[in-house]
Formats: sequence, structure tokens, C-alpha cells
Amino acid sequence: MDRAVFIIFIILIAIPAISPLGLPISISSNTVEVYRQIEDLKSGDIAMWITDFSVGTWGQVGPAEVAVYRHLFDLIRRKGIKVIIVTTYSVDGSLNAERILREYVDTKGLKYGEDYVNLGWIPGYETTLMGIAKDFQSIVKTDAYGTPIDKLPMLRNVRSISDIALIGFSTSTSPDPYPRQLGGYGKPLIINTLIATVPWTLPYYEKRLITGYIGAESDAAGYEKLTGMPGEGLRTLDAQTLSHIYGVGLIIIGNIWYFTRRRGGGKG
Amino acid sequence: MIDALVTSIVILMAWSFLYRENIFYRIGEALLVGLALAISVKVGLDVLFNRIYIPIVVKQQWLSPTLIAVALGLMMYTRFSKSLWWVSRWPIALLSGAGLGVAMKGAVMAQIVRQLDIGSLFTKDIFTGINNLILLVTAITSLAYFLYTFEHKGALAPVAKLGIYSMMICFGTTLGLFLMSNIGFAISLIPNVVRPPGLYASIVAIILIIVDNLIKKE
Amino acid sequence: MLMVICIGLAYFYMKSAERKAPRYRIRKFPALEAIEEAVGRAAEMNRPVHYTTGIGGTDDQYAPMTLSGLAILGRVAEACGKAGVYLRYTTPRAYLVPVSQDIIKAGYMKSGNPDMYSPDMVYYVGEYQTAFMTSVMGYILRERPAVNMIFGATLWETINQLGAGAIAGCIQLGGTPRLYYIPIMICVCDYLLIGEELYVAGAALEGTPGSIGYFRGQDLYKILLIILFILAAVASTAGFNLIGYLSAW
Amino acid sequence: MSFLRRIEIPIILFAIGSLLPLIDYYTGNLSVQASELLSWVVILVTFSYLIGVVNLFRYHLNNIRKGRDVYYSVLIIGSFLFYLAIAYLNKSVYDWIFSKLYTPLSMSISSFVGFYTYTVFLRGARLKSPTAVLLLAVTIVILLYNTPTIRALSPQMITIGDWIKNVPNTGAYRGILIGMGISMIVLFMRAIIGRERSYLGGG
Repeated sequence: MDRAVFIIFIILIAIPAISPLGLPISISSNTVEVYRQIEDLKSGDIAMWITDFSVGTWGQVGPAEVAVYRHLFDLIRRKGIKVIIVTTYSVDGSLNAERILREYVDTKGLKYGEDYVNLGWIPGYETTLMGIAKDFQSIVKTDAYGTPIDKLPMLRNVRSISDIALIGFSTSTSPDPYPRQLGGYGKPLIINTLIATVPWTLPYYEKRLITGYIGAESDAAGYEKLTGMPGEGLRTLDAQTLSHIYGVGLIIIGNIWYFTRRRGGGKG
Repeated sequence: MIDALVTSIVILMAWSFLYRENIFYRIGEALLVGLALAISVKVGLDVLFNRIYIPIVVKQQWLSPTLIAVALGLMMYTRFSKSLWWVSRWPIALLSGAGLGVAMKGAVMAQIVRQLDIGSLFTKDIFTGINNLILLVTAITSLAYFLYTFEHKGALAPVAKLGIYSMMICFGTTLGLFLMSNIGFAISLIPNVVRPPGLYASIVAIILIIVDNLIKKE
Repeated sequence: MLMVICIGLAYFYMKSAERKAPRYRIRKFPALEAIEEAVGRAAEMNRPVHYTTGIGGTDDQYAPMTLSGLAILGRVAEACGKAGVYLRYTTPRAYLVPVSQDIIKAGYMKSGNPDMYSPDMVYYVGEYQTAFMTSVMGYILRERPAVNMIFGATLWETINQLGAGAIAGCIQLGGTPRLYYIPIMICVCDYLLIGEELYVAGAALEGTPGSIGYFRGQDLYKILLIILFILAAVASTAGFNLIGYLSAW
Repeated sequence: MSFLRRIEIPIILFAIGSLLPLIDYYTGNLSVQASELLSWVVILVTFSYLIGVVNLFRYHLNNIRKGRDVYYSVLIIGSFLFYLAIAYLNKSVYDWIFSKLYTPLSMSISSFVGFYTYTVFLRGARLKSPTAVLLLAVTIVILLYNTPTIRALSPQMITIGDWIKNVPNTGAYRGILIGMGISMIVLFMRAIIGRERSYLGGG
């Protein structure tokens, strides 16, 4: 019984991977909101992105993260913003960040240290977040490659959260520490997370401690459409559609199965 | 080429568990446990190196409070002694206490006070008011469901019942949202096994499953 | 500040409630009562019981959930000792190894069956979630335990472990305050503790007048908050932000 | 000596550990001590790894001695020792194993959540009672709401889904959250006065 369920599922998601179906999609309002906030950055603004999701959740958080990175790096070229990348939760996050920088983002022609900087993993999680908000220079000593930060021109004037124009973070665990430490400063605070974590962030979102959220591939695909840079998100959406309808079907089939078995005198 | 093949074989080894518990899955399981443990030990050694060895030995800060942490850490190993095992409880008690303290820190403000805040019930836009009312009712009833020392009868019975219904809406929503996040992994892995060279590995896997089925029938 | 006062008041109330505790009766928790029954089934089938507290440890914000999970583990070990059933506890947290070994040992001792206990009942799988998932899944389908229990701070490993349990046909008991995993438990568990019920499980298992006092105090606290909730709504209808005022105070 | 053995000492340590972060959070005093404590916790957790490793080794060496699942046990211990050695000897092999072996393995194990969610839908979804009907009805609506193509074709679905998500769902969620907050406070009080001491091994 379960095997059949699994096999049909594998076939369903394999079809779009072999040849895309091109089913229509829509862009959610929260994705547009996040896009606007990032797009509204002005020349010279510093955006900080905290990549904290674990390697195992790449499938869900990764596509949107790639889309946002691409957008940020595009803005460096178009508007001359500056980008700080950092990890606070576990070493996984910095591995993800390096992977995106290496494989997905076009950094050609950009100056490391002036246009963008990767600080790597600064252990400490919530303590680090608090340090970033209050005393940036004392918590950050070197970047990911061991260069002291006074050698990185763009970080020289970053003292606290007031010198940063926008903060975003991605997490696959609890979103609580981020609004706790970084919220309430009147800066945009954007979260990219698992879809299951989105309801958790909604109370913060209502209070505007978090100003925008994106989660999972549908938002990633919408984001890719907005930035005009197609990627993993759009590709997976067909598979999403098929598997959701399959889920609805299974609930119905499961119930029919259950009731016929019960009528037939089987155990409930 | 080799890399992609290795990746797809590894994926198929793990997914073979969907068919049944088998030797390939077992190998994958053992590898994963071994590798993950090695990674955590390496990360742990790095932490000890950065936080203890460098400040104390390299920078010569002999009187750093970190030494107390080291002492507490070493106390954990009294676990292996027959007469002093009880000392190992101390560091664990301190550690659990700190964890509970951290959890409590978030509990009161974020989980209680902030959640009490609610919008106006009568607004110009009538729907917002109604929505706020529904919000209030669902919140109160689901909280009332968790009253332990009052029996669910009399006036409380319908309230608790309504509480269950509102919680079911909450859980249904979560369950519905769940699928999207959960199938993501499988979807992101599937290209590895349906495109060459992974495709060849999948064909081998399918043949193995068919053979296994035939053997079992005989 | 306000909350500190409230906590203080609640504490004194609980102390006084302890004295008149026998008057109150606590609602029953089917999941806790089902433990003995499930372990009994395991004894009939001559199969082990699998228990886990999930990925959470006691050093982070999941501490309260894990503590409650460990409290239930004590009861489960006792029941297993009584029925002569092998208990296996899997944990991804190293410092929980000695703790859980002590708990299980104490449980088997209490039920008069200390010879059954072995340190191997606790299995550590490294700190990573996937390693934890895979070894529990493998264990469930290999050894086919009769009962699978998850009480504690669980992340997605819950789905995998309960899913494997459902396929293996285990009796499943679960409980977590982690909301995202409660629906899954509703669907595949035979008995469960919803949300905060896990936190109070320790007190419920104790069952002394003192612990009943805690329940009473907790309930009155809740009623107070319900009233505050309604007041806040009324106040905000009248254009006054009561909660903002209180939390600034 | 017997004085040191008393159960009160760990309980006091526990209480100090739990009160420090709280005092820091509410009053702003002792923040240096509190953050020092949290960095100790990291060190303590790291020290504890060895206990876990010893446990794992003893378990598998026992297995090997008894001849039970020998290959499996050898593989776990072997891959652990090999990879730990590689971590310090050859960085590029370490990285290769991490990205080509460990990551896909760990992702495919994680992908079981998708497969098992379907198992849950098939096995668990039973219209046994009115509550179950409501649960499943909401589940189906939200599933359709989340289907990319349906979102694009029918905007009404988005309105309904958003309403459920933002109004009754948030309400019930808040109720549960508040209840959990209260229970946590109660658990906290039980713990610092030493009634709840499962962390001591049930002592």
C-alpha cells in the first residue's frame, strides 16, 4: 500500500524534472513586499544577509536564498549598494553561503571588501545577533577568510545596526532570536524560511518586528519572476502542483478505503 | 561525472528504504551516522581550540573564567568513575538550568504579553472588526480547553468544544502547509536520478527491485 | 516587571492551594494512562519499546520540553521494568546519555527488575538531525518495536519516525508543544499530549497534593489572562492600547 | 564529602543557571555574567561529546564481540575514525566527502518527510468525528490554496486560504501559545525549587 503511494509520488515529480509542463503560477503579495523592500535600497546602503539555514533544508530554503542573493548582487551593479553576508547559528549556514557565492552568483567585476564581504560563521547565535545590533566592531574580528575587518573598507564605518539599511535572514530552526535582537530598530527585517515556520513568524510580522517573509519554492519562483532571473524555484513548481493535488486525492482515497473496509466488517 | 554518479547512487541507497529495509539502506545509515559523528566531533574540537586553547595557552590569559568551564567540563567525565559519578551531575545541572533560563526569557514577553494584544472590534471596515472578534473567540476558547482542574461541563463544555474546533482549524492549516515544505526535498533531489548519469543508477535499482520481487515469489 | 510580580503572586497562591488540594480533581491525560497498556501489549508480543525525546536538548530553548520528556521516560522505564520489556532510548544529545541511563536504571530498579537494565538501552547517534532520523527509522523497521513513543522537542524527525512506526504497525504515543508536528501526531498517534499538556506531564505523573496545587494556580492564571484578553479587546475598541501600556510599565 | 554529595548542590547550580539569563533579560544587570554562562554552556556541551562517543563505541564494540550486525558496527566506527582523521589530514577529500556523500545522503534522508507525509494522509486521515472532518476539510482547502497552479487560476482560493491562515488559525495559535507560556512558567518554578529534576537522572 505505502509502496504504491511512494512510487506514484516519485513518478509524479519525475515527469516535470524530465520535461517541464509550464503550468501557470502567481506571485504572492508577501513576495512582492520583500522584493520592494530590497529593490528600494539606495546607493551606498549596506544590506546584511544572515544565512543560517542548515544544509539538509537546502531544497526548501535554498532556491529563495539564491534568488535573493542574485537580486542583491544585481543591485550592487545597478545601484551600488553593499552587501554583508554572515552566519550565526551553525557552520552549515556558512557552507550554504559559500556554495551560493561559488555556484549561483555572478561576482565577476565586483570588488571583495568594497562591494560585498562574507564574514563566515561567527559562533554564538543570539549573542552574536545582539552584538551585531549593538557593537558590530567588537563581535566581528575577521571575515570568513581570516582578513581582519579593518582591512575591509566597507566595514570601517559599520558600528551598529543603525549603519545597516536592511537585514535579512534565513533559518531552518526557530525565528525567535532574530526579531528579539534585531527587530524594533525601524529597519526592514526580512525572513526566508521553511513554509512550516511561516505561521511562527506571523505574530512578529503583524507587529512589524519582521517586515517581510518568504518561504519555500513558490515564493522563490515568484521572486525569480520578479527579478527576471529564472532558477530552481520555477522548475520545481510543476512538481509542486502535481504533488499537492495528489495529496488531496490521497486524503479522499484514504477515507474511501477506510469506510469500505469498515463496512466490509474489517477493523476500524 | 563520477561526482554526479556517486550522488545519485547515494540518493538511491537511501530511498531504497521506501521499498523495504535492506542492506543498501543499512550501509547508508551506518555511513551517515559515522560521518555525522565525525563532523560533530571535529566542530567540537574546533570550538575547544578556539575558545580554550587560543585564549588560555596562546594568549596566556591564565585567569580567564573559561577555566571554570573547563573544570566543569572535565567533571562530566567523573561519570566513568565508580565513586565520584555524582559529580558529573553538576555541570549537567548548570547546563540544563541555562537552557531553561534561555527558554523562559522568550516565554513571558513573546508568548504571553505580545499575544494578548488585539485589534479593535468595531472598525470602519466591518470585516476587520468581525475578524478581530473571531480571533479573540478562537484564542480564548482554545486557551480555555487547557483548563485542568475544571471539569468540562456546564458553561465550560461548549467553550471547550469550540476550543477544540478552533484548534482543529489551526492544525488543519498547519497540516496543509506542511506538504509544501516537506516535498521540497524530494523534488530537489529528483533531477539527480532521472537525468544521466543518475538515470543509469536508477535503472539498475529498478532491476534489483524486480529481481527481489521475483525471488520472493518463488 | 509586571510578570515578575505575577509569577510571585502565582507562587504564593500555589503554596496555599497545596493545602486545600484534595478538593480539586485534575483532568485525565489519556496518553499518560495509555503508557502501561501499551507496554503491556509490547510484553504480550515480546517486542521492545522505543522511546525518544526528539532532537531538542536541555541547553537551549527546547529545555522545558526535553525535561518533561525525560520525566515521562522515568514512568515508561518503570512500566517496562514491571512488564519485563526491553526499552530503547535514542538521543542525539551526548549529555543526555548519562542522565537517561540513570533515569532508566532508576525506573527498572523501582519496578523490582534491575537485572534487565543495561547501559546499551541508551543509544547515542551524534548531534545531527539526519543521523538521528535515519538510525531511528532503521531501528524501527529492523527490530519492529511494538510501541514507539516520542515525547519532547521534536522537529521534522517526528514525521519520519512516526511514518516508519505507522508502516511497521507500532502503537504510537506522542506529545510535543511544537505546533507544527501536532497535526501529524493527531493523524498517526493512538494517544497524544497536545501542546502544553506535555509541560505539565511531570506534575501530573507525580500526582501529589503539591502538584495539584500547581494545576490550580495555573488555571487561575489562565482565567486571569482570559479576562485581560477581553479587557484588552474592549480597551482597544475604545482606542486605548492596554497591552502596550502594561508592557511598558 | 557526604555534604558535597547532597542533591541540593546540583539544584542550586540549576537555579543559578536559569536565573542568570532571566535577571539579565529583565533588569539588564549581570549581563556579562550571563553571556559568560552561555559561552560556558557551549564548552560544556562540547565536552559532553566524548561521553556520547564512548557510549556509541561501547555499544558497537559489544555488538562486534557478540557477533551481532558486525559489518554494520564496523562501518559506523570505521567511517567515524576515517573521516575524523581525514578532517585533519586532507582538506580537499574532506570537502569532497562532505558535499558529494554526506550532503546528498542527509538530504535524501530528510526527503523522507515528503514520502511519509503521504503515508500520514493515507493512513491517518479518517473522518471519524466532527473534529476530524473539520481538520481534513481545512487541510484540503489549504492544500489547494498552496497549489501553485490553482493559485494562479482562481484568486478566490487565495482569499479563503489567507483568511483561514490569518484569522481563526492565528487566534487558536495565540491561545495555544499563551497556554504554553503559562505552563512553561509553572514548569520553571517546579524546576528551580527542585520538584522537577529529571535532568539529574530522576534522583
